[in-house]
Amino acid sequence: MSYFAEKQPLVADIFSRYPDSPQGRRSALMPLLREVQDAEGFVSESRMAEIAALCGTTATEVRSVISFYSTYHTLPTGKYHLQVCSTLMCALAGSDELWDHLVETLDVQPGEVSADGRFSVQKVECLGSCGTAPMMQINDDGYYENVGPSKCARILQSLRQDLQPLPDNPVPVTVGADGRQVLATGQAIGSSVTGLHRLPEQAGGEA
Amino acid sequence: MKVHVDGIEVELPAGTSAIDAVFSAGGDVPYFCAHKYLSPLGACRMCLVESGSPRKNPDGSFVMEGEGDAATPKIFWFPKPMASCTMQATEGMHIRTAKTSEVVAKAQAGMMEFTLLNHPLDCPTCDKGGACELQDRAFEYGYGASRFGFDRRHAEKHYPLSDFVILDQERCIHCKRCVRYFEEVPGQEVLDFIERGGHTFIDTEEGGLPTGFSGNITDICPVGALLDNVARFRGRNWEYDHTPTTCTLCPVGCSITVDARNGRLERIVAGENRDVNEAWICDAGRFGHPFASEERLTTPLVRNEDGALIPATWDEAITAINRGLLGLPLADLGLFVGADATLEEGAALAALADALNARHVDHFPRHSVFIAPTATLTDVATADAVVVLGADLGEEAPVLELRILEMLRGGLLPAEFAHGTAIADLRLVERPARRPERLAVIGGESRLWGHAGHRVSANGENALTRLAHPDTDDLKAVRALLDGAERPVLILGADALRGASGSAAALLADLASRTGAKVIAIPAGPNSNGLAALNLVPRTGGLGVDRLGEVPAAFISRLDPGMRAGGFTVVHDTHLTATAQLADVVLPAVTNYEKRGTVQNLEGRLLPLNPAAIQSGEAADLIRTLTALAEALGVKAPARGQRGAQTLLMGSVGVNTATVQVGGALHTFARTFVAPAAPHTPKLWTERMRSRDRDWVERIHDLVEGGWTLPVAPAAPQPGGDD
Amino acid sequence: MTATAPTPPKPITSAKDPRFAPTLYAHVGQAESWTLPYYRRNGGYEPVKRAFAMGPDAVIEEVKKSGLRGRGGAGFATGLKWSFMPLKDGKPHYIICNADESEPGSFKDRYLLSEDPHQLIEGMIIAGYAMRASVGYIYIRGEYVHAAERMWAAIHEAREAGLLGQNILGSGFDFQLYVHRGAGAYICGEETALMNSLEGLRANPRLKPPFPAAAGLYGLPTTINNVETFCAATQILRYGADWHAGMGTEKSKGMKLFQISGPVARPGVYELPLGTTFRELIYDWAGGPLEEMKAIIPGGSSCPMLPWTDSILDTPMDYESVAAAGSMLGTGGVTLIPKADCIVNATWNLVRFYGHESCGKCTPCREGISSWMTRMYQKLVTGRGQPGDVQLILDMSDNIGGRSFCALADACLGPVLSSIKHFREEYDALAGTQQPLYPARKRWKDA
Amino acid sequence: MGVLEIAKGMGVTLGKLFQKPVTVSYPEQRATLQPRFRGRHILTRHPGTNLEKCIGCSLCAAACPAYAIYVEAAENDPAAPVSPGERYAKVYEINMLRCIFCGMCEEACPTGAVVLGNEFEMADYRSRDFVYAKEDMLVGVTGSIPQRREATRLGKPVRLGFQLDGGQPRAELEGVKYP
Repeated sequence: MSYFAEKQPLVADIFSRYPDSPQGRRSALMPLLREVQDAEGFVSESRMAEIAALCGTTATEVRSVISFYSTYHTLPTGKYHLQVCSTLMCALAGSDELWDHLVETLDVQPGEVSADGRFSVQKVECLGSCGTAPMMQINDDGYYENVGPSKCARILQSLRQDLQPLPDNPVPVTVGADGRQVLATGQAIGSSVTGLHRLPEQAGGEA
Repeated sequence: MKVHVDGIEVELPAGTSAIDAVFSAGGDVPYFCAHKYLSPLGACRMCLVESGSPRKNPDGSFVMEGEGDAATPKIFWFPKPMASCTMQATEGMHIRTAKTSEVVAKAQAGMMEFTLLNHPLDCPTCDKGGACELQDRAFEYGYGASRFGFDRRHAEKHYPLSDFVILDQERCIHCKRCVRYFEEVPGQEVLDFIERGGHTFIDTEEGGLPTGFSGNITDICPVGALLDNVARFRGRNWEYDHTPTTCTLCPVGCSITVDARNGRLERIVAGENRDVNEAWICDAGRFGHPFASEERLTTPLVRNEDGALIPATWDEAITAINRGLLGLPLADLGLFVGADATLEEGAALAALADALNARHVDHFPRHSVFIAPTATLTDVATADAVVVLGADLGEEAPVLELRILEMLRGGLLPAEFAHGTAIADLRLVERPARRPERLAVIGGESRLWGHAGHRVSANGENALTRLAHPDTDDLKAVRALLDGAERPVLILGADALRGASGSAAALLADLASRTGAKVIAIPAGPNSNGLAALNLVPRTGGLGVDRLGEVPAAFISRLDPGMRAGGFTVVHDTHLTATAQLADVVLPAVTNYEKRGTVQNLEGRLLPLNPAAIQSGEAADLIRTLTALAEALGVKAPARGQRGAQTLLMGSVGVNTATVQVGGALHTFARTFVAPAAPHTPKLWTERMRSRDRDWVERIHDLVEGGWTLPVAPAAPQPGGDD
Repeated sequence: MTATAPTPPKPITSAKDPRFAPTLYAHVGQAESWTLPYYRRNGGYEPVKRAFAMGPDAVIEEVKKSGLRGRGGAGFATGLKWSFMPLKDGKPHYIICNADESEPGSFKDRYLLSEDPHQLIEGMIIAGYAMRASVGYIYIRGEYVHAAERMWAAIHEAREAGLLGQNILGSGFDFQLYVHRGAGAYICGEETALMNSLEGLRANPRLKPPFPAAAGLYGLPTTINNVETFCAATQILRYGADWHAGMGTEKSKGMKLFQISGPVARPGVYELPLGTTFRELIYDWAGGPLEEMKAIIPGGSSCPMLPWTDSILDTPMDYESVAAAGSMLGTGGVTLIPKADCIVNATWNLVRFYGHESCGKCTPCREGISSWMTRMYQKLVTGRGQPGDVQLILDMSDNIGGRSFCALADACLGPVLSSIKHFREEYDALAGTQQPLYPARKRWKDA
Repeated sequence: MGVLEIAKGMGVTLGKLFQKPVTVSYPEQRATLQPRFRGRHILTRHPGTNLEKCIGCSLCAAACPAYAIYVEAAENDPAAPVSPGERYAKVYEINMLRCIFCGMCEEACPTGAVVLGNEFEMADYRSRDFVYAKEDMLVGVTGSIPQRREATRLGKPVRLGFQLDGGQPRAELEGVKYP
């Protein structure tokens, strides 16, 4: 069964982003893989062959690319694929303990899917959320940050009831509504964007 | 361009890589990932050298060092060692190798330590042992000991990539030569790295490597990761007798080295010949040799009163022939020879035919008309348009296909230096841009079909006529390609030449002169080009091989038409073929691996054959067999051996084959012929070429699939091991 | 001699300077900041009009004059890089935004992408216009799903509004922009690896030369810049090169997004002029450390760590001063390592990261880091160290450093060599007594 | 020379007359060999698995200065392996006429498979009988080809004409027991 047969507009859209040449066709490889993985959770061998044909290459090349990148899966994952960042900033905030906690309470090892088919876990490298560590990503849906023990318990409880909490992307707001950056004391300091266009003249005036 | 290597000044052409500069200066650096005919990569980091160049002031003068007349341009050294295979040498550059630089010596030793970290110490069981680049370089440049106190990486140790190639993933040092080879040379993306970092290994998802040119990766693998499965464990490298010779399975005439041990042909590896096969040979040429050591005829056989063929001596065979041909007019004896016979053998046969006044003379396979080649293989590789007419190159001349593919990626022939072909030609790049629009294939589907920008389905026999007078848009486009090109080459295959007559030759000559195209008409047999120069076609009133049954009696050498002559039949062959089983007397022959002689390839290059040490009992080549035949017939043999045959050849066609060197030399014979030929379909692989029992691969596969693991010796406890 | 030359204004080197205002980050965190109407309300797409009015060559000159240096880590002069493009060769050119923010300790681009996507789009239109590129790609790391979605939405908005596509704003300039999502490979931050990835290949770095400006994506001239660099270009076109050059130090001009992570009161992203001291960032903006510190990583994990001393804290954060202190400014991702944590363990974490992210192309990185260095650290931190191990790591580093194909191996050596240099006693303890000076402790707690 | 000296000399002679003789009446009696004696080769096996140590690498043949050794390797049948790993010696022959018992093969062997043992009685009639194959040298085989031929003919166990000083073969001769 072909995945892309009925998705010609999507395929055409993806190809339209790249030059109309053999090299350009090859560029569609990663977006197509992403489509399959988003839909099916992993990329099976038959999908590899299908994508290879679309991109004008071979299944060997597709597998080579899949295996190079760490977010593609060739094995089915659980309904909720929990990815815990384990790099230094998260580790300093206790991500190892978070990981151990997950593996223990969910009773699942990396590469496995829990008995109820709901959970799989993966240790991943820095996800760029160092200011809000520790964190984890659930599927490709979004980041769950500052995951302390109680937040972790809340998330797991919701997931067990198949109610996925909304991902939180808390922006560490350091700029006030007036466009001024705020000191730790809460004091807004410096100029504001609104007054900025006068800056060069001001500077000249002071001289 | 002047470059200084360890204080030695060498003059080099611009664009030379630093590694070639070092070798030109007689120096040495170790390297694994670089390969003469592949793009430089810079991955193994073994070829590190220190380098520095003079710099210019803004006014264009050099920044100088020293005072007055003693001043020399100041050399600005790179702060770190550079990989010489990916660095271009520049005017005035100074290079220091391990010979003069401590830094480089340490860098190379350290890199060798890294390379060996996960390389298993199974040299004693490794077929590459003794001819292994890693072994040699580790000995020359390594520390001699490893400080790596952990277990090595464990991976699949005998993973068949195909029937012919077996992979040991533990031994792989990730030089990427094999991956680049497939991508760059035959243009197949069938092998690639899987995973990344320390887990990287090579594998294919195509259900095995395609047969065609896969065996070359066993030659270029610098370690024992990719090995020839046909030669698996047949001998160690120092035990083989190496014989450089020429492959005569097809008319390309690739350089090969035949490795024999204890009288058996165990392995064939590619030889380098820049003009013919560069460094590549086809799988048939490499793996299709088991027949040479299996089920050979070692004595003559004579049919007894009971109708059975029984072993006999040569004297008994001569007697039997003499008795069998008693009363036959000598001119009625048919003399037929396979088209892989050498020029010397052909000359001896032609001379005997002359002496007997024989009419029924022929060689097989051949085309009806002989068209002399005007293009060389280098012309093909450097052409700007190639049109292939009615050829299935995979069966007719596989390496010609590689040279056409070389044309498609720009026809960049690596430069040649005193130390040989450039080790790293910086013009070669990974994933080169290909120019499929320069290739037209007219005929049926073949492997080359997929690479061609112009494809025209055409029935071979009238393809040439249709190309000369294009009747469709497709053909007109091909014709336009041919007309517009500066260096076009036209290649004709068996399908286009089948039944071709003199008028076809004239048409071709006309087309070639109009378009300025050079021509290669692929000969039907490996030495058809050479034998065509000799008078080995049916003479007045004579019959060809196809009418063998009507010939009163015949001597048939290394041909298997599957029938006997009308009367007494003598067969001279290496194996008890279907024809031999019908014969009255069978004489044992040697294979071309055991011959000394000369053949001429499809571009007209004379190439030497050298005899490998293969046991074949009392088998004899055609020249010596013909002396026996002459004795049986009561005539004087025209040549009694190689030297005599060379003299005959000198007399008949004026070429001295005694002086032909390993690389070969182009030669054009004046003579040509038009004579109806027996039908022939080119087929490279024959059944007996694969005759070796191949069950083992399947068996291993089943066992591995079944979760079986090799029993291993208990490992000695290692201090400091962590896993 | 009577007329005195006007004293040039003192450059801004602290965000506390009343003349300084955040611009790159001024809208991050505001409601609906990622929408086109919001962006337009706040002066959006005015700079691009100014650029069109100036002409492409003048844009490059303006960027050159501003003194902007690449914000991706290397700090190469942006205007100079743009002028490397063969501007009049008539071939298609590409510009690529490197949004593969994977360096541990950096997290500025994620917010720029998701909260202020139009600022980046505008910067790329300006850059594309200056470099005669007709297509731009934003290579966003695969994990930034949210950011990629916002980015796509913004691109569609811009297309609808005629800000992308044919004849943008009547200038005659055609430009298309696409998002290309990565899939989890740190090495894609290396520009040639990124181009391979964009071409659907394994992200192995390519041989240089040829450099991307000569033969980059699909073999055509290409320029790759960081998200922040493009955004800064927008601001330069808005406020002028002089404004930008008036901030920072003599050689490091302009503002920069600094990120701070680790146990501080307010970790996050702060936009500060280059030349601001570590002390100001850590104490005045981030609220100071929550516990005693021992090391500071000044610019993302590959930058050598520095000891927590007064002189380091008073070092201005600009490319030259940090280099003089023995490290690199990198992406400005400042990470603090507490005194109570084992530095060897922390370094092991980073070494493991680099080992995991090694592409496997060249020997020193694949074998030296992925295989050997990682296991040496594992051996040390699991209490199986032996005397001589530290010396071995140093010698191994010597054989790796400067020998690898790309900079990833050297990046790994940053934390390794600096931690050994500054905290040798912790290594010696593990190698000698096999006991860490600072044992593991419980760190996971509610915020 | 006085009588005393003659008497002294005769005393020694007489004294020896009543001592145990030094001469060993070999072959009726067994000769005692020193531990460092090097005689016929033994092909040892791994204790436990009983797999042959020889992996057919031919390094002994390469090292042999007398060109006495011939090895032909083959792939192990994985289901019934002869040696650990992939490769074993299908043919392993030593020409004892050429062998100079220098022990280079033993030094070259990476697995300790070929070890020089203590047997030295190999005198025979036909030169082809001096080519010892695997079945003549594998550990457990006692005696030389003529000795075993003789023993078979007589229906008696092989009799070796030597014994070891200390009784035990060297440690490298894993599993070798001399009667």
